Amino acid sequence: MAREMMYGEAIAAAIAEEMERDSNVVFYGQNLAMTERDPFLRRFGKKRVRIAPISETAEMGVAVGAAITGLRPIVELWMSEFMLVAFDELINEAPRLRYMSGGQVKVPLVFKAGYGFAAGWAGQHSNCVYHAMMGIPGLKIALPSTAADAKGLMAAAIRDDNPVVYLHHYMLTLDKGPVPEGEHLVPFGVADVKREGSDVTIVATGWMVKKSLAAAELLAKEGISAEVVDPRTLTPLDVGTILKSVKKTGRLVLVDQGTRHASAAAIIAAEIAEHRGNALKAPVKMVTALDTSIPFSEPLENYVLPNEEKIVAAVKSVLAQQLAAV
Amino acid sequence: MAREMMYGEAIAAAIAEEMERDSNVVFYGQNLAMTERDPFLRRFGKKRVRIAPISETAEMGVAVGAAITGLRPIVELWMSEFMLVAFDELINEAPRLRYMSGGQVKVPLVFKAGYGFAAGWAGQHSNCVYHAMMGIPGLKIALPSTAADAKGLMAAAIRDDNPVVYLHHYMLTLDKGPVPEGEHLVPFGVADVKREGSDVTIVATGWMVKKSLAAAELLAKEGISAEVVDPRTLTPLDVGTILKSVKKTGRLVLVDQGTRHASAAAIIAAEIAEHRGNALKAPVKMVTALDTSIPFSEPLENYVLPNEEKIVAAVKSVLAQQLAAV
Amino acid sequence: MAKKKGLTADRLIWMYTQMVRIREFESRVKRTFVEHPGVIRGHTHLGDGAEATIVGALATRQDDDLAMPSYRCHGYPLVLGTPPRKMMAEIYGRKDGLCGGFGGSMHLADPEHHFPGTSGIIGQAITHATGAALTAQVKDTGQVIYCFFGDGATKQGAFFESLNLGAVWKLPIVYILENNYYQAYTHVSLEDANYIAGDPLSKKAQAFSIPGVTVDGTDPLKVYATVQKAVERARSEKGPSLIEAKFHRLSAHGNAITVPPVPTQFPEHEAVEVYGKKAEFAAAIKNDPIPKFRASLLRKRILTKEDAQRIEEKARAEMEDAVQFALASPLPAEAEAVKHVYA
Amino acid sequence: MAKKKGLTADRLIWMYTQMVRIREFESRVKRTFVEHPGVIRGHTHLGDGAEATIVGALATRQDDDLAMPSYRCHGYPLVLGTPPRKMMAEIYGRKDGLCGGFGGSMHLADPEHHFPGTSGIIGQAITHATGAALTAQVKDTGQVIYCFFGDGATKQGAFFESLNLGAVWKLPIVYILENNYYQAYTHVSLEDANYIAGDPLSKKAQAFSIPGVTVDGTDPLKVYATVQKAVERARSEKGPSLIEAKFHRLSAHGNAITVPPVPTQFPEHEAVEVYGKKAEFAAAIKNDPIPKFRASLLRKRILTKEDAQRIEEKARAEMEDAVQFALASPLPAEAEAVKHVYA
Ligand SMILES: Cc1ncc(C[n+]2csc(CCOP(=O)(O)OP(=O)(O)O)c2C)c(N)n1
Ligand SMILES: Cc1ncc(C[n+]2csc(CCOP(=O)(O)OP(=O)(O)O)c2C)c(N)n1
Ligand SMILES: [Mg+2]
Ligand SMILES: [Mg+2]
Repeated sequence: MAREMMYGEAIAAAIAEEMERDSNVVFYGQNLAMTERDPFLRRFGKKRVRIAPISETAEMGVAVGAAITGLRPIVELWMSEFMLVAFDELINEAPRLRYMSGGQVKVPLVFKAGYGFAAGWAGQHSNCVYHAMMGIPGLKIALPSTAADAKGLMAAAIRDDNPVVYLHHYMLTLDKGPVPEGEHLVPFGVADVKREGSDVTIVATGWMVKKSLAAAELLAKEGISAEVVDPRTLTPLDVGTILKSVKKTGRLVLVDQGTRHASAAAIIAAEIAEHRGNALKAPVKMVTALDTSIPFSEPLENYVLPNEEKIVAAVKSVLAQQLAAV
Repeated sequence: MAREMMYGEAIAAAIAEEMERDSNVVFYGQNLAMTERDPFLRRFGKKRVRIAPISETAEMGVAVGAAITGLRPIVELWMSEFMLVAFDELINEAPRLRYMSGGQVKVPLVFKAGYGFAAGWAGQHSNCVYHAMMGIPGLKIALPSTAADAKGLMAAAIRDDNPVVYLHHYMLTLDKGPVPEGEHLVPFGVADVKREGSDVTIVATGWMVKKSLAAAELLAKEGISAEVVDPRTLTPLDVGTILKSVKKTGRLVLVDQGTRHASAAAIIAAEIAEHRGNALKAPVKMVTALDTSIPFSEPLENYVLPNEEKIVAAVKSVLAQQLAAV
Repeated sequence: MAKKKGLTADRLIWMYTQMVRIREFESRVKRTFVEHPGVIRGHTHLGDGAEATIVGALATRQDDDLAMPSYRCHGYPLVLGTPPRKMMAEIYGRKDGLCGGFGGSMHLADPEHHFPGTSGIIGQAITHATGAALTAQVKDTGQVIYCFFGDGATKQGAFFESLNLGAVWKLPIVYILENNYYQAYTHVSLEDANYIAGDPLSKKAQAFSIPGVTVDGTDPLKVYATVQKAVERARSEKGPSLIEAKFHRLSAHGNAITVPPVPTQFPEHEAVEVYGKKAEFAAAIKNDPIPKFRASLLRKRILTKEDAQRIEEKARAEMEDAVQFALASPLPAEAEAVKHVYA
Repeated sequence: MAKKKGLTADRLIWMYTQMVRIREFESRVKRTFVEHPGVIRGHTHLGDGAEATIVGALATRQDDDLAMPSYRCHGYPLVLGTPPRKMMAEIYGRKDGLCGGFGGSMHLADPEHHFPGTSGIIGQAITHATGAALTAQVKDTGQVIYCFFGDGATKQGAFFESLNLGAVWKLPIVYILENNYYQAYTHVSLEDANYIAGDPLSKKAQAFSIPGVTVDGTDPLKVYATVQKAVERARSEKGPSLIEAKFHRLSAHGNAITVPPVPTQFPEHEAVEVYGKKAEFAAAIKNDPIPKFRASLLRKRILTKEDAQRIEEKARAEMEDAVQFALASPLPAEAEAVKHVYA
């Protein structure tokens, strides 16, 4: 049974359901559960649902300490960039404690944050920082692009025995989609083909999936069949599904809201280069943000971010290329 | 005129020479200039050379504030991972303030830190974090691999009007090499071909350059001619020089002390994939650390890190491959 | 409210004028959300209610002293001499904006007018201000840095690290904690251990053995006198002080956070909107620093009613002009976006 | 030095025994650098000098209470019951080490013995301990967390953020600041604003309106009494306290940092090596907590000379066994390295 739900609602639903299921799950963060009217507070009580001071280092570190001693904390961090003031906890504590202890402890926690708020939030509130979390052994990263994935990845994140960074895209908050009721788990490390196609593979995450699907629509009108693959988790990364698609289409366009060198796109491009690089019909093409911080003013912001037109142009350019002469 | 110098000495020499040249350069950090006997303190006085409390957020943030108001701070941060507790300053302050001000301020500073100390420092002190700094518009990253580059890149970093992360490799500290006396600047964004060759291109930075050169020696004995390219700065990245080499050799092995998805190797692989992907004679090959934190015990540590043998094996594997059938 | 030493009638009138200008500017920013919906994007934070603290503090400035606040940054540059036209144009994202449309409301910067820039990440601007004080000390410029931040920011490690470093290095800086009782939607009683214990937030100064004083932030003369002492201390190389100025902001934290195309707008103040405490907010309105200061100046015959009216009208005209200028200014050309990345 | 309520003669002897065991363990670690050069890699930090603080504090523990210190972590698990064999094997990087050779000296972990693990990044372990206290509170276990950290760590934002959060949430934790006057090579007078002003570091507690007490960290009974009060407060849901225990460490910060193949070794204590203050270090040696406690127990006839000798010999034998065990333990098989990344 599925129900139409907003992406944002779907996340809350998953948290509520998991808190219902497992009393070890606690939920805290800044500016939440301020009053007794808060629905989470009413339902789960003030031990398990808490407002935290603006202290990301303590908030995230407390989660690590709580996790190794038996809780399963979810920390609401709001904007993913706020984690940078406490990045050590994300990169050098949560994912390493288990390994350094020789497997004696586990660190089940979720750092939840929004990202990519491309609506005039300017240079410090709308960049993408997930690239910096990739390749950190011990850490997992989820980036849902639909309401259903939002729910299923959050539930899976909470049940995971490892630290998970759960990054939801602000621009998708109000987007509706069918969401399975009750238990719905999206396994980590399983990419989803959001649209099938045969001429070119487009890989994208988060808001860029929406843009890529829109681009695929436009391309379809011109008779170009694009397959859109959403990895859904960046760690673990389902290279297999992408490879399978690329074997079929022979062409790959990677779309990423981050800048070129701070993108998941580049990491995925590298994987494909190593696994199949010289067997492609055309070199891969990355559609990323331009190499700037995010500017405040709307035309500037639009200019630097990837969009449907840029994706369409990239697809056409890889289709135009023949296998280059060696 | 060049003089034999240790890599570590060469860095100190550059700092001293630049402090002599420009009275706006200040130098501070933890555990330095503790007593009046400190040579920097004696030479430049206690206004310009300071000991700082263990407060990376303040240390790095103070540098940003000092830079926008007219100083050129060099902050000694010791181990690059210590910057993670203050990563916001590196990612979201120093490189963004100029852009957000519409070009009104500049942020000339150097965050100096060592990295990659593969000598039993275990899970939190020997990982590589430069990947997280790549693709941050406004920031520059230097990773010297020789004593001469160590001096020239530090001098260039201090003179640069932008924030620079200067990462020296701990394992190279005592390595000697000829270093030009007096003014010696290594321009940013200019890769250096450390060894010429024709069969395969190896790209590496820092300690991995040394390992790659050693591997190239071994390969030469077997009649394989490897070219070793050191980008020297990751931002700006000299894709041109790497491309030129790859056009010549047709094969690319990327060596990186970081893990696969947290490496400069992957970013460079992506660039090559986009610029020349399907024209290679074999897919690129990455030689990186295994996907673990750095373990303490010596055999474990050795096992996860790249070394000469792994590089040799990778080169042979790309040489063995023929152009894959499409 | 005695006339403070060193404050001439002219200076008091100047202070009143600045307070009125800030209020008028902020009210025009706020009205923009209604009068010109969609013109202001992102997140915008207003300084109404803070006027007495801003002006009382900055009235102690000497020529080259710098002001370095947080993202709630509109009030200060108005006092420092930044043209409101450029500020409004920046907040509207226009080409003629102070930062060419690159920064917006949270990131005003005007180094020419002693306003080097701001950060939107809580607490980090405190480190930057401390760094500016290092420059002043190293270059021996005699400057003092005025570092403003909120009650919420005192929960960030950056705050503590900065104050310790500032104290150890005896930097010429005054730390001004604007305790407006809220960090975004959270009342200070929910996150500050000092407050919960019934202690002033200025007690945090004890952690650094520096002076910590709490002052009524709705009274510009009390703020002036308190900051003055701290500035003297800073300028005479004795190091920083922490001043807690208490006041209510009079608008909500910022415009409501929404996803386009849902239009942004200003909700009611959190005291009412979140906590349902109408009486608290009514008391804050009653304690509005501007009518209070006006009444006192009138009472002391420093200001006549006509003067006051003229000042207010002038401010209205000035800010109307700023709005019109900003509306008329074109949006920046999109390809400009790749500029200013590197120096 | 009065006999404290609740401390039986047996318990006092137990305390002395633990202090001696720690000292003997650390001296064997240190001797390894000379006796078996190359066996210990990386950076190793010793707790000699801290014994009275460690044991005095942990003597107040109830069964399930946790100890969570920094990277200077050898002393605590010895008191909690961790076998020294496994600890030494870990420090030597062996297969039979406490963490299978994955962690080393800085990252001992023994959750089974109430020692959940440590962090080598200054200040972060304070946040982790605070999180463990959250677990205790949420699960209502009645546990108290003993959080140990250095004077240097109190300069990290993590320290301040944790204490505020701990105070606001009234967490069952005791923050024990080991002021050994040095952070690595830097004397506290060069980096701490309280110290420079002549104030105790426990004054930092004022920033959170929690009790802040300074105690002689070379006297286990004074430490015991002080920590006891704080533990009672924590256990009765009144929240955290900050206790500053003052003592000198008796070895250098850690082994000298060198690049292989240059062998690692222990330099002299910084007081001498860096600052040339021989008298300071001589005084520290004179104030060594172990002979002091021994003399007092002998004086009070709680301990006989023979008891004392037996305790010391037993500790020597125990740690000799640990060294031999560790030396005999094989290195881990290299391919093990890919284990334990994910649960
Ligand atoms: C590190 C970080 N965490 C969270 C936020 C989100 N945030 C923006 S403003 C704000 C409240 C700040 O309150 P306060 O310091 O009291 O200043 P005020 O807004 O009251 O002037 C918060 C939490 C942020 N910008 N940075
Ligand atoms: C964030 C961070 N900065 C710097 C270091 C390097 N470091 C390791 S130990 C140490 C000194 C700590 O001193 P203190 O807290 O007093 O503890 P003690 O060693 O005296 O027990 C420093 C600076 C680190 N590990 N982490
Ligand atoms: Mg506030
Ligand atoms: Mg210490």
